[in-house]
Amino acid sequence: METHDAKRVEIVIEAPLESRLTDALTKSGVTGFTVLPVLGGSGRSGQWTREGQIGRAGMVMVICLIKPDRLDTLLEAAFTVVKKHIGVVSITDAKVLRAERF
Amino acid sequence: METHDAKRVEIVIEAPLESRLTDALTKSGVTGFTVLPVLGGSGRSGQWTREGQIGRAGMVMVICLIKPDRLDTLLEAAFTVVKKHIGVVSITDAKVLRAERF
Amino acid sequence: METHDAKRVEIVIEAPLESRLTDALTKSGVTGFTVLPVLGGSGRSGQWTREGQIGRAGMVMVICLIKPDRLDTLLEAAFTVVKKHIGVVSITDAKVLRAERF
Amino acid sequence: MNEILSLAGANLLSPIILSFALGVAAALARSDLAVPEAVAKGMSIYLLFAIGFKGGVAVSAHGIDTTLILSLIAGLVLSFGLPLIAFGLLRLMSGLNKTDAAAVAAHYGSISIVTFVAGTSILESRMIDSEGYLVAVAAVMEAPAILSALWLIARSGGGARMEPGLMREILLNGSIVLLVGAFAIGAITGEKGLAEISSFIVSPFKGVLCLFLLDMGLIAGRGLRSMRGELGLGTIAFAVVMPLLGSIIGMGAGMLIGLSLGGIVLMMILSASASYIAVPAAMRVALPEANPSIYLTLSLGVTFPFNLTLGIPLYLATAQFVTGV
Amino acid sequence: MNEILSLAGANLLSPIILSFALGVAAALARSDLAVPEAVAKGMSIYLLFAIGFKGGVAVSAHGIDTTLILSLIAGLVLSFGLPLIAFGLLRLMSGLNKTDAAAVAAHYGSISIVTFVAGTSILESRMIDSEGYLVAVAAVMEAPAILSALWLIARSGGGARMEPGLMREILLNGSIVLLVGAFAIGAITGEKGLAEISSFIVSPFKGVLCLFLLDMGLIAGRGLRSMRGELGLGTIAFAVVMPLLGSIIGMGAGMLIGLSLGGIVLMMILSASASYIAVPAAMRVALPEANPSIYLTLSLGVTFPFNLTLGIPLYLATAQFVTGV
Amino acid sequence: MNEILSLAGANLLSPIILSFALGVAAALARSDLAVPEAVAKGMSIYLLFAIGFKGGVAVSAHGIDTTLILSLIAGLVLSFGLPLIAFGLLRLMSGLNKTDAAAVAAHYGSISIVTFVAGTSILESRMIDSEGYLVAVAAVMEAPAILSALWLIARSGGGARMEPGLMREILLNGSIVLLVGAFAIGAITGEKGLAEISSFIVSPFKGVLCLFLLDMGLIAGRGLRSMRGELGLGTIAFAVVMPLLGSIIGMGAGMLIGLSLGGIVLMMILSASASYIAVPAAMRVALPEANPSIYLTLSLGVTFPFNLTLGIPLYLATAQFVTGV
Ligand SMILES: Nc1ncnc2c1ncn2[C@@H]1O[C@H](COP(=O)(O)O)[C@@H](O)[C@H]1O
Ligand SMILES: Nc1ncnc2c1ncn2[C@@H]1O[C@H](COP(=O)(O)O)[C@@H](O)[C@H]1O
Ligand SMILES: Nc1ncnc2c1ncn2[C@@H]1O[C@H](COP(=O)(O)O)[C@@H](O)[C@H]1O
Ligand code: NA
Ligand code: NA
Ligand code: NA
Repeated sequence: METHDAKRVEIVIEAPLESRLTDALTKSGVTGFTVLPVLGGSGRSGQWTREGQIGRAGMVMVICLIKPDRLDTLLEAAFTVVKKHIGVVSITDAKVLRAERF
Repeated sequence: METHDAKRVEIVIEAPLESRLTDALTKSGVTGFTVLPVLGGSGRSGQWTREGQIGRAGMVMVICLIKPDRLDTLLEAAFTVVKKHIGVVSITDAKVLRAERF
Repeated sequence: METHDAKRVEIVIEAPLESRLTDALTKSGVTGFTVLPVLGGSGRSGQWTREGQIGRAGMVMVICLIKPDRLDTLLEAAFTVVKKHIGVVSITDAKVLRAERF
Repeated sequence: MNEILSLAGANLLSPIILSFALGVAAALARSDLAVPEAVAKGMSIYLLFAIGFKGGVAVSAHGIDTTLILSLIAGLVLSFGLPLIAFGLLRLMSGLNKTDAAAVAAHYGSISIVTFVAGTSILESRMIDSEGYLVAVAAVMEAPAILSALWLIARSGGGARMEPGLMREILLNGSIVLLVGAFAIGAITGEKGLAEISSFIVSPFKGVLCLFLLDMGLIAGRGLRSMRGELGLGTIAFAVVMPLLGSIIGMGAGMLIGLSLGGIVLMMILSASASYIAVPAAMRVALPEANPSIYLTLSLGVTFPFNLTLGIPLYLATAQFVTGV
Repeated sequence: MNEILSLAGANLLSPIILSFALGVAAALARSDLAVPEAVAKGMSIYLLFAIGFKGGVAVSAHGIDTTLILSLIAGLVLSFGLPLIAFGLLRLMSGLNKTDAAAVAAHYGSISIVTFVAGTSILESRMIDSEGYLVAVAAVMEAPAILSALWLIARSGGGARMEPGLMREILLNGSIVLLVGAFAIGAITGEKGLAEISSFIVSPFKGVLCLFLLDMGLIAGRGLRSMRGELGLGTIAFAVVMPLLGSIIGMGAGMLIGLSLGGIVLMMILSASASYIAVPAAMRVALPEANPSIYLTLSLGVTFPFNLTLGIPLYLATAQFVTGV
Repeated sequence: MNEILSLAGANLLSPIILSFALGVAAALARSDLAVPEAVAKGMSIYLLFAIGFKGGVAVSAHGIDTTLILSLIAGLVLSFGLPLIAFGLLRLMSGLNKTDAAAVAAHYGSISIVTFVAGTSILESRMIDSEGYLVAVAAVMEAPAILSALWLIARSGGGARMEPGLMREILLNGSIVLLVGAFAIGAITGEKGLAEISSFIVSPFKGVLCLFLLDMGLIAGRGLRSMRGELGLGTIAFAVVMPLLGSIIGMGAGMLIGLSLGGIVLMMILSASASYIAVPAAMRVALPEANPSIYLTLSLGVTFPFNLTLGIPLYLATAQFVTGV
């Protein structure tokens, strides 16, 4: 089947920041994203697990498929939110079906 | 360690379609897949979150690692299910350990 | 924005093994990882879903971003844990922001 | 008239309705108040089990008679028939295309078990008895409407897909199985079984219903917020007119069969209410071209709150007036 | 004999067993009925807390005596010893290899707390008293069987791994800690503590047990469906013979110690029941080569339903017959 | 003095506190005992709904008076003011930088509703009445402390970000909305509403609180384990000194307003307790540079257990001594 080049951006970020990140992504022209729950993790700020949380805390993973030429705008938008916060950003090359969607 | 070429196919699809998709994948010769829960997302059909759902609604992410030469059969099988529905499909190049499994 | 080469290692493993895997990863010099819940899946050992589980069973997905030169150490560490167990390991090329973190 | 108003007033100021209103208000104000999905599902399992069980116990006490059989048949006929009426009404009142109209119609032939439960608890607080087996009628009415809608589409040359397995999925969906299963358990174990578990399924029932309706309010409110202004006035009006029409047809059926006052009111509520669980899931499989936000907004955002607040007291008052009880 | 049948009949028609049956039926019919994992875990926390607490209160009322100490020791011996018997029986009856046989054996030395709870509630409904501290015996019996199984493997040159940390994990697994902890809280706060929270842990208990068993039925049914025909007849027969054998050994132990009729029956149930939470998790770590679907199917799909429906009434009848009470 | 000790002793040996202790012990021993997040959130929704509702019913029974208004104002003043005192104290006692100190200070101006609930249930078990509207005061005290902390940072040239939307998020956070909403529902439906749902929100309340505190203990214990030795002694001492200081200020406020003995104690508890839900979430948005493990450890790992075990009985004894009741 015909596939098209795309970038897959994966952002792990604190849950209280989620809507700020997705708002920034949407403003930067992203046409869609998917949010996955995160059970736990470890990083410079220590280890944590979902079960040790109360309230709104914890982290989520936001995945965003975009046309390659939009990558820089997206990263800049994401970075303004992620910068001061706990979290990581990674980018992989991907292919997508139905390019008109992205 | 020795690694082998593979394709990683990631499909976001509505939960009521999950078993239809995995049945189609299995029929197309896929040897395994992993299903992740999805918290929310946004796309052409609007934004949604898990918490705003009742019943069986919502989406899931199906991840499938396969030998590169099987990609086309898989995509065709997946596409017949995904075609008319809400959802996205992406493919990345990957390496796997223990090639005999895929 | 400036991005840096990295490897994204994704390991699907049985939940009772999770802490053994992350301990092994940490010992092998990994600076961070993220754990995602898994709803279900299928493989050589059959199909299963989260809802059919009681107790601590089920699987999780551990994602690890690392500098490319650390890949082999990580895979060896992971493999000693995964070897005898149900589960899969895949590796993709990725880019990350803020290389100093990995 | 005065009595209707005081009835509606008393209903509007009950903890159940106020909890729903709190949910709607919180969602509209964009509070992050949320009931975890697993907890909401747990509460719905509890409610279905309790209402089914109690219905079964009632039947075990009063026995089976022809009215029971007639009620089940009436339920089937209503669930098959109401979508046809809804479809016609939609084509008249709204600008929806055939696919969307058929999908919406399916929801109005099916039922909302929470509306039914709310109705039961309002009847109870007014000490109006009703036939226990109407729970079984509710179960029977869940699915047939889906078939009617698919037939409507097929007839007009549309591409509804009656896929293999879909029929089984619809008939064996979790809420039908739980409702019917709990009904059977109640019928088998009777009063003795009820005594064993009544401090679980009877005493806390209304309180759980409050929290469940809080969540329903949150969901309905979120739906309304995201749909603001996207639906035409005619379409929204349908979501109020159709329950009124449905309730009258339901009343006719209930009187024909010879149900008690409470039974007639519950039959009206079943006919007037619209599905938001079983039918939407089936539509995503069978009619994916239909826009889910249309039918969810109408069923959950308009008809459900309407029935809960004004509809039920109105149906009760109408039934009291017509039957003269 | 007649009495056994009527006892079994009454048991089979209780809401608890029927809820389990409903779950099995729904799963076999491939309904999508499902209890969210979090809710199931929440209910199991509730049940463990309640049963532990009530056991502790009973001990605080009756005091500690030598029988308590003897019961704990008996529990240890049974949990260590039963796997050896189970292993021998499996090698005789089934074609399982040593690894799988040892893994299965571990499950039958350990216990199923839900079977124990169901037994307690059947005793209660027949007004048969039992020693409260048997809850502590249940806790004591959870883990030792795992060590026996690992020893069996090690002896036969197999590669069981007694990994660092595993011992701590087994002994401090959540259900043991909660059961023992709640037992201690109950023993400390006594009747006064119970009075404070009895409308939470006593009144709704049986109802929660119904919903929990509904979920257990769903899980057992799904397991059975996916395993259809994969296990040999001898292996399946083991899952019925072993509980019978275990119950007789448990009865001997109970009589030797001098337990009451109720206590003897609970000791039989503990010996007859098989683990499906603590042991499977430990086996995945220590004996990953063993096939999990074998031990889960036997323990959850065969032995658990057998004990729940026929086993418990049979054990009670046997104990009544033998002790002549 | 003797009485304080016996009071503290009775408190320490209640099921509620022992459940908390069990959680802490299990976490410190690294047991895998865990309450699913969804269940914990479900319980917190239940507790907030119940406590709010009961407060509202109390107000509907006793009517609104000036003391109510004064109490709300006092709550506002305390929530705005306490962070300033906490900040000063921290700069004196601990080596924390300004950002961390301000973040911690915000937590101590805000409140812990679970501590409040535990206080209420201790008062109840001693049959000491209190003003129902103090629930509303609790709600009012949740947010202002955040603003004070941000002002402290802004004044010292720090980079706190009063982002668009943050204010709305803070004021409409789920627990405030649920508490105030349930309070309103209780006030509207009054004793009649309470009667309808009291077997849900009154009878099982204490039992649910036990399980909730078990989970809080697990969380606090896990936090303590991972923080071992990372905080200075001065910082830890602050987490005990500040509640004592806060309670005295709260006592002054309560006496000034003319609250009853129970009311004064609850005012002390509100002032002495520290937030661990609303404020941490707000801090992650507004003050991401502050280290979350510092404020969570202090609030949840030190102050919360201190108040729960020793604080509340001490505040009660002090209030009884000072007011001479
Ligand atoms: N190298 C990594 N690979 C995958 N996830 C990571 C990595 N480093 C950090 N994370 C995730 O990002 C969260 C915050 O990381 P940090 O900001 O380093 O504390 C962690 O809890 C992990 O979930
Ligand atoms: N560009 C994208 N990147 C990641 N996920 C997407 C993207 N577009 C859509 N999705 C996911 O697919 C779902 C349905 O998309 P759509 O069919 O465009 O409404 C969304 O709710 C997202 O979860
Ligand atoms: N080809 C695959 N692609 C994605 N996930 C897989 C694949 N094979 C196995 N898995 C995952 O790994 C788990 C165990 O696989 P296995 O060891 O083959 O039974 C499955 O339940 C899936 O979640
Ligand atoms: Na209807
Ligand atoms: Na056993
Ligand atoms: Na405070």
